Amino acid sequence: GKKDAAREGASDGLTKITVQLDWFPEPEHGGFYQALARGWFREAGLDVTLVPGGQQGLIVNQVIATGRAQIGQGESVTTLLDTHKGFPLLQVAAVFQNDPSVFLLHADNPVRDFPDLDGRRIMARPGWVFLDFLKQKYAIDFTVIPFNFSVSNFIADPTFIQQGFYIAEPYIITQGGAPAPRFLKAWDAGYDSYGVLIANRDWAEKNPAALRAFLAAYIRGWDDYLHGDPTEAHELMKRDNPKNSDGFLAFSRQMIIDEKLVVGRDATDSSRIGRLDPARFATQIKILEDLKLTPPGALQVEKVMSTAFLPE
Amino acid sequence: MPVTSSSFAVSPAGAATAPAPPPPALRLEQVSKRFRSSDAPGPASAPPVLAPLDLTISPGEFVAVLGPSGCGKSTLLRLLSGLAEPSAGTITIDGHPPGQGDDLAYVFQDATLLPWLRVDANVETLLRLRRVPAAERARRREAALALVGLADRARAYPRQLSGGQKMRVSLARALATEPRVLLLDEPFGALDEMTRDRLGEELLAIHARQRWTALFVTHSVAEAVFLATRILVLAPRPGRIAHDLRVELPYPRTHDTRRSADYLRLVAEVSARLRAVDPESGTGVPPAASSSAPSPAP
Amino acid sequence: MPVTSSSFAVSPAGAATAPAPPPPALRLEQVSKRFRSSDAPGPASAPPVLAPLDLTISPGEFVAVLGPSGCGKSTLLRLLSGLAEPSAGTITIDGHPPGQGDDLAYVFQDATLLPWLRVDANVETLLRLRRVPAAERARRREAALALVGLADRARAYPRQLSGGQKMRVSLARALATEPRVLLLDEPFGALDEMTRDRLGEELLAIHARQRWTALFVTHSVAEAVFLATRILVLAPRPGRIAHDLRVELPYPRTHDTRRSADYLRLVAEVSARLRAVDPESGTGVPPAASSSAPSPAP
Amino acid sequence: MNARLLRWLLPLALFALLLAGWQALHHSLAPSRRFLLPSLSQLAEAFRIHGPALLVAARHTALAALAGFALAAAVAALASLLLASSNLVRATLYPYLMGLQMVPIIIIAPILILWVGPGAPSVILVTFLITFFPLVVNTTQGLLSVDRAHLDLFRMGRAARWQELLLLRAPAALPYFFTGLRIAAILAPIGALTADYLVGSSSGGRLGLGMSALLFSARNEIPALYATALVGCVLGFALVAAVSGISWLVLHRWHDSYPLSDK
Amino acid sequence: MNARLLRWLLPLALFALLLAGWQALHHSLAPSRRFLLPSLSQLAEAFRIHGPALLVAARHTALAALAGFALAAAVAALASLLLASSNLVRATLYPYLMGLQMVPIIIIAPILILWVGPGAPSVILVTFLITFFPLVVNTTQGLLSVDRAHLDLFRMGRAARWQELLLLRAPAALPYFFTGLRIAAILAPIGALTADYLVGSSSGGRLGLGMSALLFSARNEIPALYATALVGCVLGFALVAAVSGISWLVLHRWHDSYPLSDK
Ligand SMILES: Nc1ncnc2c1ncn2[C@@H]1O[C@H](COP(=O)(O)OP(=O)(O)OP(=O)(O)O)[C@@H](O)[C@H]1O
Ligand SMILES: Nc1ncnc2c1ncn2[C@@H]1O[C@H](COP(=O)(O)OP(=O)(O)OP(=O)(O)O)[C@@H](O)[C@H]1O
Ligand SMILES: [Mg+2]
Ligand SMILES: [Mg+2]
Repeated sequence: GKKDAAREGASDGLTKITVQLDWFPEPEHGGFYQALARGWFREAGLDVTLVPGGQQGLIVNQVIATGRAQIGQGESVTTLLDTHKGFPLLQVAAVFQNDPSVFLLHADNPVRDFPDLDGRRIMARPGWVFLDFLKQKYAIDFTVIPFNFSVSNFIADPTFIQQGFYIAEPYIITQGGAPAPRFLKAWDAGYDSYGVLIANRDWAEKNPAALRAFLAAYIRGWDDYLHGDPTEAHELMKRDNPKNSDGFLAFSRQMIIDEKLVVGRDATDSSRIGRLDPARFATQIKILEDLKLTPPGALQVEKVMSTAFLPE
Repeated sequence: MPVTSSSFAVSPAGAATAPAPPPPALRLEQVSKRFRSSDAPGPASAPPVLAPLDLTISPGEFVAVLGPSGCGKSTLLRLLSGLAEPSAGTITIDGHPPGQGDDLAYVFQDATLLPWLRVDANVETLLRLRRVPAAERARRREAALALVGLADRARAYPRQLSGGQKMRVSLARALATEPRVLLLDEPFGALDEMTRDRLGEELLAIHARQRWTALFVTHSVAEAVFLATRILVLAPRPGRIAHDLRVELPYPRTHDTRRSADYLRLVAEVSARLRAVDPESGTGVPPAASSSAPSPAP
Repeated sequence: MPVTSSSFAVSPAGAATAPAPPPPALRLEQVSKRFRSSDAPGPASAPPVLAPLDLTISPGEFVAVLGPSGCGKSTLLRLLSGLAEPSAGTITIDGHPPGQGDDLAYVFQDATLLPWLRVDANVETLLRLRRVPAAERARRREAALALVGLADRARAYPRQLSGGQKMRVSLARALATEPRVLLLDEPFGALDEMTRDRLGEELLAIHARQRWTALFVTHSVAEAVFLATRILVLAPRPGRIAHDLRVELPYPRTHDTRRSADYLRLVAEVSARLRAVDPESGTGVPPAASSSAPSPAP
Repeated sequence: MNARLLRWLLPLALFALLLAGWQALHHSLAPSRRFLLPSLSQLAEAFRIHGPALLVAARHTALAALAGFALAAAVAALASLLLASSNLVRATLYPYLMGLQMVPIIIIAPILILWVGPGAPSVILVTFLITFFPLVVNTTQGLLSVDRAHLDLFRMGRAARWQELLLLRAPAALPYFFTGLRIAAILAPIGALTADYLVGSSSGGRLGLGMSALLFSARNEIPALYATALVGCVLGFALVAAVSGISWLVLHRWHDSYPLSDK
Repeated sequence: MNARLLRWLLPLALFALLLAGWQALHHSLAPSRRFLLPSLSQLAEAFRIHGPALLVAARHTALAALAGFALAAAVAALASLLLASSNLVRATLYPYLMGLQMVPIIIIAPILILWVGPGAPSVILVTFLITFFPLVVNTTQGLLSVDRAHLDLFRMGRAARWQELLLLRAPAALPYFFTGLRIAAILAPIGALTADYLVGSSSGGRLGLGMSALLFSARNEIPALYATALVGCVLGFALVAAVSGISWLVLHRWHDSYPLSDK
């Protein structure tokens, strides 16, 4: 309505920021959309464009590194690897205190725990560090087939195991007529990865105020999305992704709330939204070093992430 | 109009000649042909190429066909072979409609050799189609190649042959099938006179043995008279039989026949008739007009 | 061996005829040709097609070439046109090597019309290549089509033409270029006698005006004698000039020339010589052997 | 039965048979797998629900397909002429053209996005890359397969190289060119769909067919996914029909693949 | 300069020029974008490090490519003969063959994985699907483009339909078939790579080129990604060279695209 018109109207004097999402708009992007819907970016002097993912979602870090976007959403361990490759990336805020990528299994699948995966076939994104981590940690091996963004095989095949976002896929699976799946959650294996916001390091260094303002509005947006009325944000998500149904949006948001992904699984209030813990980054760097994916000492916590842009 | 029954040499051709003639080898009744004009998509608007014509040819007849260029000789042969269908009228060959159950070979005006086959395989093509056994095929191939004088080119590809050699291969291909009806469209057109004469004599010898019915298009009146038992002279626009003449020269016809007075007289007479069928044929403009044709280069 | 200088008609051909002759239009010196055998990949192992031959033709000469099928006539023309290169020897045309700076037209043994062009456009093809302006092109096209009697088929596609019509289009295409050297490979081979004679006379008329140098391959001795100022009789295996004869019949040659005693005598004599060049040519086997050739169908 | 009638009946009969087979296959599947092969009524339902959105998506993709196809046809024609113009040029350039075809689109998709940006330009480029090669190979082969006798005619006429190329080789290669065009016409819409899947942009909610497919697939809306693929097929058939029509116009008068009616 | 020499020098010169241009382009990029176009030394390094693994991957993909290619060639030859055998058959079946080509591989990947299983079988099938169509279109066109005069010869000889097909149309279509084969040869390795990317399997840790590419892409090892694509190209070139050689053997004696040496 009126707010919409205001947002579309003048952009003069506002700092333009392009955000690359990691997938088509969904509740995992609730913080952005709530802030956008409420006009909080604008209030902060920012003109924010959200670019939906799709295939580009796979290359968020490249998009940021080449300056097509200033900020993007991604996963922290992968981003560490990319930083090691020389990309000017800086992890500046948490989206999810735990990356919600899990393995989906049918309820009656005999695989109960990670060691049981030995010799199985898993559909997952080749290159996902977690796969290497599992093989090393449990001394197991399994076959990987490429992830194709679909749960059709899972629904059709009771033995199927695949990667998925457990805040989204279960809904699609049950809608498809299959019983609700079980999860093997990455963090239960000790793979302590964040869902993060990544900024172009050069841009962040030149625009600390804009970034700070952005993060403040974003965190406020998340808080409001989780605890307030998500209707307007959902309307925007539906506009940018017509396949979003009300049922799906409600389910996914509820999962995020119930699993305390944004606020933190052991948190009692919203104060940790967006917070990053350097110690956890040290653990993640150790994982990469143990897997010999980065040489020891090549990555330093203070160079790959910063809490300096988060609100006090 | 269609047939100028003409008393010539000994007798005019026609059904009246022999008592109770054998069933005809070829029979055309009121056959006409017009091509659809390629520009007008509608029904045929071009003038007819062949006027309704009637023709009966008895088994074993050797019929020469003479006529100016473009008068419809090849079209007539195509109709008989079943490759084209008449616009009207009916054709029977050996009692069958063309293309069904008849045993016929057709030497086209062009050699139409298959470029991917060597000469020997080209000669065998039609035999293969008839599933003649390999040994018999080889025998006939050798004989036919020897006949046309190309035994030494058997392993060449068509594109390595001279124009006359190609036509001879084409002739060999047809003769090797030993058909009951043989259609020949200027088979000797690209050959020197000596080869022509030799092949003509060979052809008569084979005809004497095999007694196929032949329709032989040629532009050489001498050849027509020498080879044929009967000569059709076609007139153009539309194609029609202007003269239907019987040649009653004695057999066997040999080199000496060509020197006989009868032969020479016949040649002269057929020539005269041929020249008379279409005074404006051949070139479309009278000499006076055409002398202003291509002018000296500027 | 290559040239049998022969006294014939009035004088034998050769350099001695005229005092200080004009620079030759065509000159071959020790030219020979052999084709690489397609089976043996190595150097040429096939026998030569043309033996080393020498030949000088003055501007404006009308030279007829006679010889048995496969003796190398077309090969000779291809060499002169620059489409093939001699294996040895040198060729000059109008003082240039073949294919460079010469103004030449070649009527191939096959019509080789472009199937996607209508008759009129086919006739213009060579003119287009020479960038003749459109108006002039149209004029020459009309004249040439009229000359060969195909003005009414100008809008047809080649596949709608009869064999003789195609050859006439091909001839028209070459004549329209009004060249200085004209190579003709049996241009009248597919035509009836009357059209042939008419076109021959036309050709002479144009020659009288345009005075190109012509090399005219034909299988008709009568045509050669009627048209040519000089006749080359080729002998085969390898191709060589067996006779080089000058025809001294008076000009203009008309229909009456064909009845003159001189003409008839010359035709008979050239025929005899032609038949003598290669007694075993034409058919490869003697009649006795070939009579056991294609045998009756089983 | 009349041959004319048969020519209409047989394809229709086969079509009906296939539909029946499809339906039977659907029902023969275990219920948990039936969704993989939606029934015809589910398909119809998908068209009913998503029809308007698919139409919009189809328009996007069709435009990109047409643009890529036209670009490929034009560039391929020029490139083939260049390649056929001399053995030297061909030996020098052909490998790179092949190399262009051998670029795995899937691998360069991210690079394209980064250089060209997601959306129409990238989609057109990928469609171009997919359709270009069959065109070049066919057309070049056509330009080189010219009748030897015709070549002799032009050599005798002292044709300049460009005249030989434009007045002889080019028309002679038309049947080959149209064969290439027919392949390209089929590849173009499906190529554009794939391209849209890989490098499309969904900004503003304006999806092409590929992005729609990706979303339907991710949301397991299998009937809608099939519907999307079918729409792509329809675009392909339409383009092929157009190419066949033009081919007929250009060739039927003289080329042997369109027989002279002689009967 | 000698033409023979030039024929070798020019392609080499162009190659050198392209490499230099590549290198220059690399350095002209903003440092943050250089990764998009790795320098030659980075490429060499990638080959050094990943060479052995790439060789193993290439073997996998090459085998799948060859299998898919051979299958496509065989099926296409038969299908084309069938299509050319009658207008009725063609009118009835051709649309489905086109439809087959228009199946977006990306969309049917899940179904392939379920029904055919991931890994080699699916990869071969996808390669088949990708290479099949240019072969069918070309070969069918060749079978239909037979010289009218030759057809008359066979009709005159009362050839059975199968004789016309096998003894006349089939040899006459060889040049078209080889054109199709050349296209298919180029598409096959890259198709196999793409297929491996979509429906491959890392069974036993033995990755094909596509899965390798996925891995490198996910790990952002761009030089290794380029190296993978290059290996795919090399496979393509090898297959094309093989096809060209066979084409020469079969056609050079009689087809006008291989001129008779007359000079
Ligand atoms: N490309 C070639 N390779 C091998 N042999 C060839 C080739 N071209 C022609 N010949 C052979 O060379 C000889 C001469 O051929 P040419 O075409 O010159 O004969 P011609 O005198 O024109 O005969 P015709 O009167 O039959 O046209 C023939 O025996 C022919 O088979
Ligand atoms: N398909 C066609 N469409 C239109 N006209 C045709 C077609 N085929 C032949 N014609 C015309 O029909 C006439 C007769 O052709 P035909 O080939 O029978 O002549 P012909 O007597 O064999 O001549 P030639 O001695 O020159 O071979 C010619 O005028 C020709 O142009
Ligand atoms: Mg004819
Ligand atoms: Mg010749």
